Amino acid sequence: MTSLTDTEFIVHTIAQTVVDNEKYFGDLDSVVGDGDFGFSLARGFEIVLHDWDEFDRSTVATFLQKVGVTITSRIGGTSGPIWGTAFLRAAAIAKARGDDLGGADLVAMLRSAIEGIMARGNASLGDKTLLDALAPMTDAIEVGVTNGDDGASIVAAAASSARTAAEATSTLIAKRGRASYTGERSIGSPDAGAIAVAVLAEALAAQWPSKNNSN
Amino acid sequence: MTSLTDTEFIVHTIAQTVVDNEKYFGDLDSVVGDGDFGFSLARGFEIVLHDWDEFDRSTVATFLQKVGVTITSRIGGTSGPIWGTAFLRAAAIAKARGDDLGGADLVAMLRSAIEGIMARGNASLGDKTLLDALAPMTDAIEVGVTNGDDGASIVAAAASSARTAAEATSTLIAKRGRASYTGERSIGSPDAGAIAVAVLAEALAAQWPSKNNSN
Amino acid sequence: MKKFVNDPQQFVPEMLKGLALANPDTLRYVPEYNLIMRSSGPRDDKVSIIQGSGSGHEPAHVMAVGPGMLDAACPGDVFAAPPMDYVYETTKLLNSEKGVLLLVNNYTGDRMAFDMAQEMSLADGVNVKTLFIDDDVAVKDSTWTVGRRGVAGNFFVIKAVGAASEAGADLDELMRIGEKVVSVTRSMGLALTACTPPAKGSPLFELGDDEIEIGVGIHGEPGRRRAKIVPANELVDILLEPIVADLPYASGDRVALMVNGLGGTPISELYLVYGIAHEKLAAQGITVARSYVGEYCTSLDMAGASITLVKLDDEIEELLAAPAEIGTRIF
Amino acid sequence: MKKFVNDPQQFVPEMLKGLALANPDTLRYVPEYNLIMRSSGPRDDKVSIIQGSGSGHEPAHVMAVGPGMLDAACPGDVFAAPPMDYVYETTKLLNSEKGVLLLVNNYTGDRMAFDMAQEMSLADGVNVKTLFIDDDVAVKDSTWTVGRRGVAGNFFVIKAVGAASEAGADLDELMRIGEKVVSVTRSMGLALTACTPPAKGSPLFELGDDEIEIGVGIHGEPGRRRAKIVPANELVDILLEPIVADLPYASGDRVALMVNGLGGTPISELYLVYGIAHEKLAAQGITVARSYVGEYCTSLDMAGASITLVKLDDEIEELLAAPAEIGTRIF
Ligand SMILES: Nc1ncnc2c1ncn2[C@@H]1O[C@H](COP(=O)(O)OP(=O)(O)O)[C@@H](O)[C@H]1O
Ligand SMILES: Nc1ncnc2c1ncn2[C@@H]1O[C@H](COP(=O)(O)OP(=O)(O)O)[C@@H](O)[C@H]1O
Ligand SMILES: [Mg+2]
Ligand SMILES: [Mg+2]
Ligand SMILES: [Mg+2]
Ligand SMILES: [Mg+2]
Repeated sequence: MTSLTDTEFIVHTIAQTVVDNEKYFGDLDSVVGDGDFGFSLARGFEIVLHDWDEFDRSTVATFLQKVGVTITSRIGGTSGPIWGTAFLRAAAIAKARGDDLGGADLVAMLRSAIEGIMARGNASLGDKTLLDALAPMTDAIEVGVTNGDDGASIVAAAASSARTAAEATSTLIAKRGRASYTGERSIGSPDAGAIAVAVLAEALAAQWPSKNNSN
Repeated sequence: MTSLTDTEFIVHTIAQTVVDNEKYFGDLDSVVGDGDFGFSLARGFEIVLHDWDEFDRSTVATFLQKVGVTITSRIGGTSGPIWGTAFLRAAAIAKARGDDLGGADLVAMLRSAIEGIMARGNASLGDKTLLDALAPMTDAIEVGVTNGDDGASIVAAAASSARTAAEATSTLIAKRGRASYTGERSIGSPDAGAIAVAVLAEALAAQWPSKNNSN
Repeated sequence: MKKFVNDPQQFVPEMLKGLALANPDTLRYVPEYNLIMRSSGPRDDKVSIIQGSGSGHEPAHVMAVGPGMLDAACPGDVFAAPPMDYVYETTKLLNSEKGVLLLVNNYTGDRMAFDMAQEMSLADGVNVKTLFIDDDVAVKDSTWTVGRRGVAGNFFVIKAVGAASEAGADLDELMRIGEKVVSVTRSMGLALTACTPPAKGSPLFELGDDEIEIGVGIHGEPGRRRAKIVPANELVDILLEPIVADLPYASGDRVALMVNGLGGTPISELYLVYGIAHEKLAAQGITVARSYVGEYCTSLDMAGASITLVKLDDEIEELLAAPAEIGTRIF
Repeated sequence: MKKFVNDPQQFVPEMLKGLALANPDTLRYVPEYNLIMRSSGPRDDKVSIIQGSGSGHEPAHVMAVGPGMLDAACPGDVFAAPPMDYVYETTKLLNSEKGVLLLVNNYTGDRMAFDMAQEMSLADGVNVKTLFIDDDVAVKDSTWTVGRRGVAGNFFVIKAVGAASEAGADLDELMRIGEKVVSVTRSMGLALTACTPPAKGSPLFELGDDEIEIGVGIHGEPGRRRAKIVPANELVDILLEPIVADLPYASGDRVALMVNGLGGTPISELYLVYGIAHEKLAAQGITVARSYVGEYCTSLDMAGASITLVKLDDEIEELLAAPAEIGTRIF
């Protein structure tokens, strides 16, 4: 069990879950958006799965970078730059920290991804974007890491906090992205990106026990 | 009570009934046609009602002619020429027979209208057009006139025979008009024009008792 | 019904008024006869070309008036041939020393109105001829002796006789050209949805969520048969095969290919259909030399499309390529 | 879903292929980057003008490529901005000594893709500038700091910079002209029905039989508010009043008036709307000097329309009147 295997597990689970949820994610984006979120993500992560064996795995950093580049270059809409940036930022942290990555490094990678998304999308917490699930999830992971919890508990806590936070975006008014054009009508339904984060975290939590058999 | 008053009663009742049934006639024409039958007839007979007081009433013939010209010049679609021709043909017979018209003259006027429609529309009996109600109705009138029945019985018989014949067009395949393009799919619903004839005959029968108070 | 409409009875007049306001220098609207004509009026050195038909087919035919196309269009109400008087008055208004050509899609109502108007105009001394257009292969059976309908193929007739008349052709020559174009033009359409006439306010027929009508005309009347929706490749086969078989069009032919939208289908889908049809024809050795993609002859807001083929010879190709200008334009 | 479509994932590529097949002499389709460009390629004596955006807005923008308009269009999938790489590759392919102008409708996804591509192209030494278009007055509140959206008004920006670039204007001059046109252009749209993206297969929102969405953009997203359908006269007020008040347009102004169909509304209704809008403007002393009626920037098969006004000065009017030629055409 190495950091690379864990990274592969995480990325592969994310990719597969995105592909499996194409329709659901699209429906979420239809409520006050334009319905393409599922399609866009799926077209990119489908290529990640397709090219899976060819990604340079010299280090966790090169691996994440290749994934980030694939996403940035093949996903359109807002999601391409946003999700691509997240992976590229995580790769940069991994590169700086070497290949023996622990819980604290994961938190740093997520924090950097969040900052990257904020910069790229000119978005803040509370703007009703995926950040509103990603940040609380990262907080939960950080608490677990600080407490010395085991992996399974940490990922379970991450999933539950992502879910709670994602659902809570229902009460927010969208200030970024296409949903923001509907103004107050964006209140009452959760943000598609935030729910996607929760779904991905839950998939990771569910598959964590079997992760050593995966790929 | 003169032939002119009777003629006025008949034309006015037809005109008013057409206007009142615009939507119904249009719906009938929607089944295998293009839905404009009610609209077309109503736009023409509406003008007949509007210009009612101005029609030249020197003779029954001039009156029917003016009505026929109004219809021909203002109704579009197949119905303008068809219904206009019917009135013009009736006018021509009235002109030939003078102004003291009896039941036999009415039958002659209807026969001539039927021939006119057949010539104009290149249609035969059984082609699933208004002719398939108009001809049996005329037959019924002729029988009543020959028997010396009173006006009320004749018009009642006319209405009932028009209705029966119109409903029976359901079993026919349309060979003329727009409905014919649907081929066998025209079977199963009655012809819009034929039903219109029945509706008009029924209106005349219903209002016959009060005809001396009409206009 | 959800439409941009005020009083449904004023739908056609208000549309024509808008058309004239958008083309103040080139088009004139004559409300008395519901007609659109070139503001320059008839010319004695040119046969006047008039097309009439029911409304609801826009841009046909009121938006096909202009140099190289029609001199006037004389529309009736939605899906209703114009009243005979309007045709007669239009013919008189457009009278030219070289004569008047009436283009008529082959429908009972239209035939009757134009026949009567032609008779009356001839009696007035107008030199007028009528050309009937009947390109729709969906109407198969000649025992329905009303004959085939005229649909989107009329565009090519208008274009060809329009170009020839600008070049000075006389009335007989225009009849020859028009009849030739009609003889090599075939169309077929299908509907994904029914259309809603403004005065009716509801769809003319009901189609299930997965149903299509094959062989529809342009008046919202049902087609020859109903089927389940299939992928675009197969939809193109449904339209193209009967067309190609009918004339027939054969390997070595050069054709014009039109993919015509029926009113509610976006142009993205029409280009997709065009690409498929183009390649299917190429696979049969038929060369598409001219392409037409867009809305030419519609059925109000009906979603659906028709395909039209014209077999080209040098004369027709040259006439189709000649310049023309009409009310609907992009720039 | 009833559409002319095979595999929804191939919807955009198949449409682009059809477009190129219909315009073999003038357009080139480059499947690797999903782009449509003039087959003549970039010219060193002319700034290359590129517009990108999601697909589903046809004829915008892939069908706006041609002399006097765009040099290339770089569409993403339906309603999704193109991936950054595609924009970058398009920019490199269209590189000209005089530079490259990227026209971008102001949406988050589009901004990000074009910003990143511009950065990368600049690093490669391409002289590239980006102009953002944001003409939609429906997006009222500046506290949603994403700003206004770009909608059908982009046609006028393309037309103006397209004409100026053909005449030899340099990149700074084109930026000046483009920004000027943006500054005097305002739009607003409403939907009668929702649209159905091929990949989704069902309408993006549900509207009741008598409901309309006011202030929609061009991506099928809901608008600012829902209302009951009203007669066309009032629908025009709903669109025109916020537009006129926004710039504002005032008595004495000369304007271009566009009535743009959103994809499923027939041109008859658009001309009806045009007539009403023209007269309402005239009543306020605003002269419509140029008219545009038809589909310019759509939202797939959505029934609905938008109105755009451009305040004219001599320079803009001349650029709009200059000749141009594109893939979609009538003849
Ligand atoms: N400016 C932004 N910054 C960060 N995330 C954003 C931003 N705008 C939108 N998002 C996220 O992206 C999701 C929508 O993605 P997508 O459908 O691909 O975008 P669009 O169709 O609007 O271009 C939203 O649900 C939200 O979570
Ligand atoms: N050739 C014809 N001869 C006589 N009557 C006809 C003919 N064609 C149609 N009709 C009658 O006209 C009715 C339809 O009228 P209308 O809707 O005005 O015609 P369309 O819309 O087909 O032009 C039919 O129901 C039928 O009764
Ligand atoms: Mg989206
Ligand atoms: Mg009818
Ligand atoms: Mg009709
Ligand atoms: Mg999108």
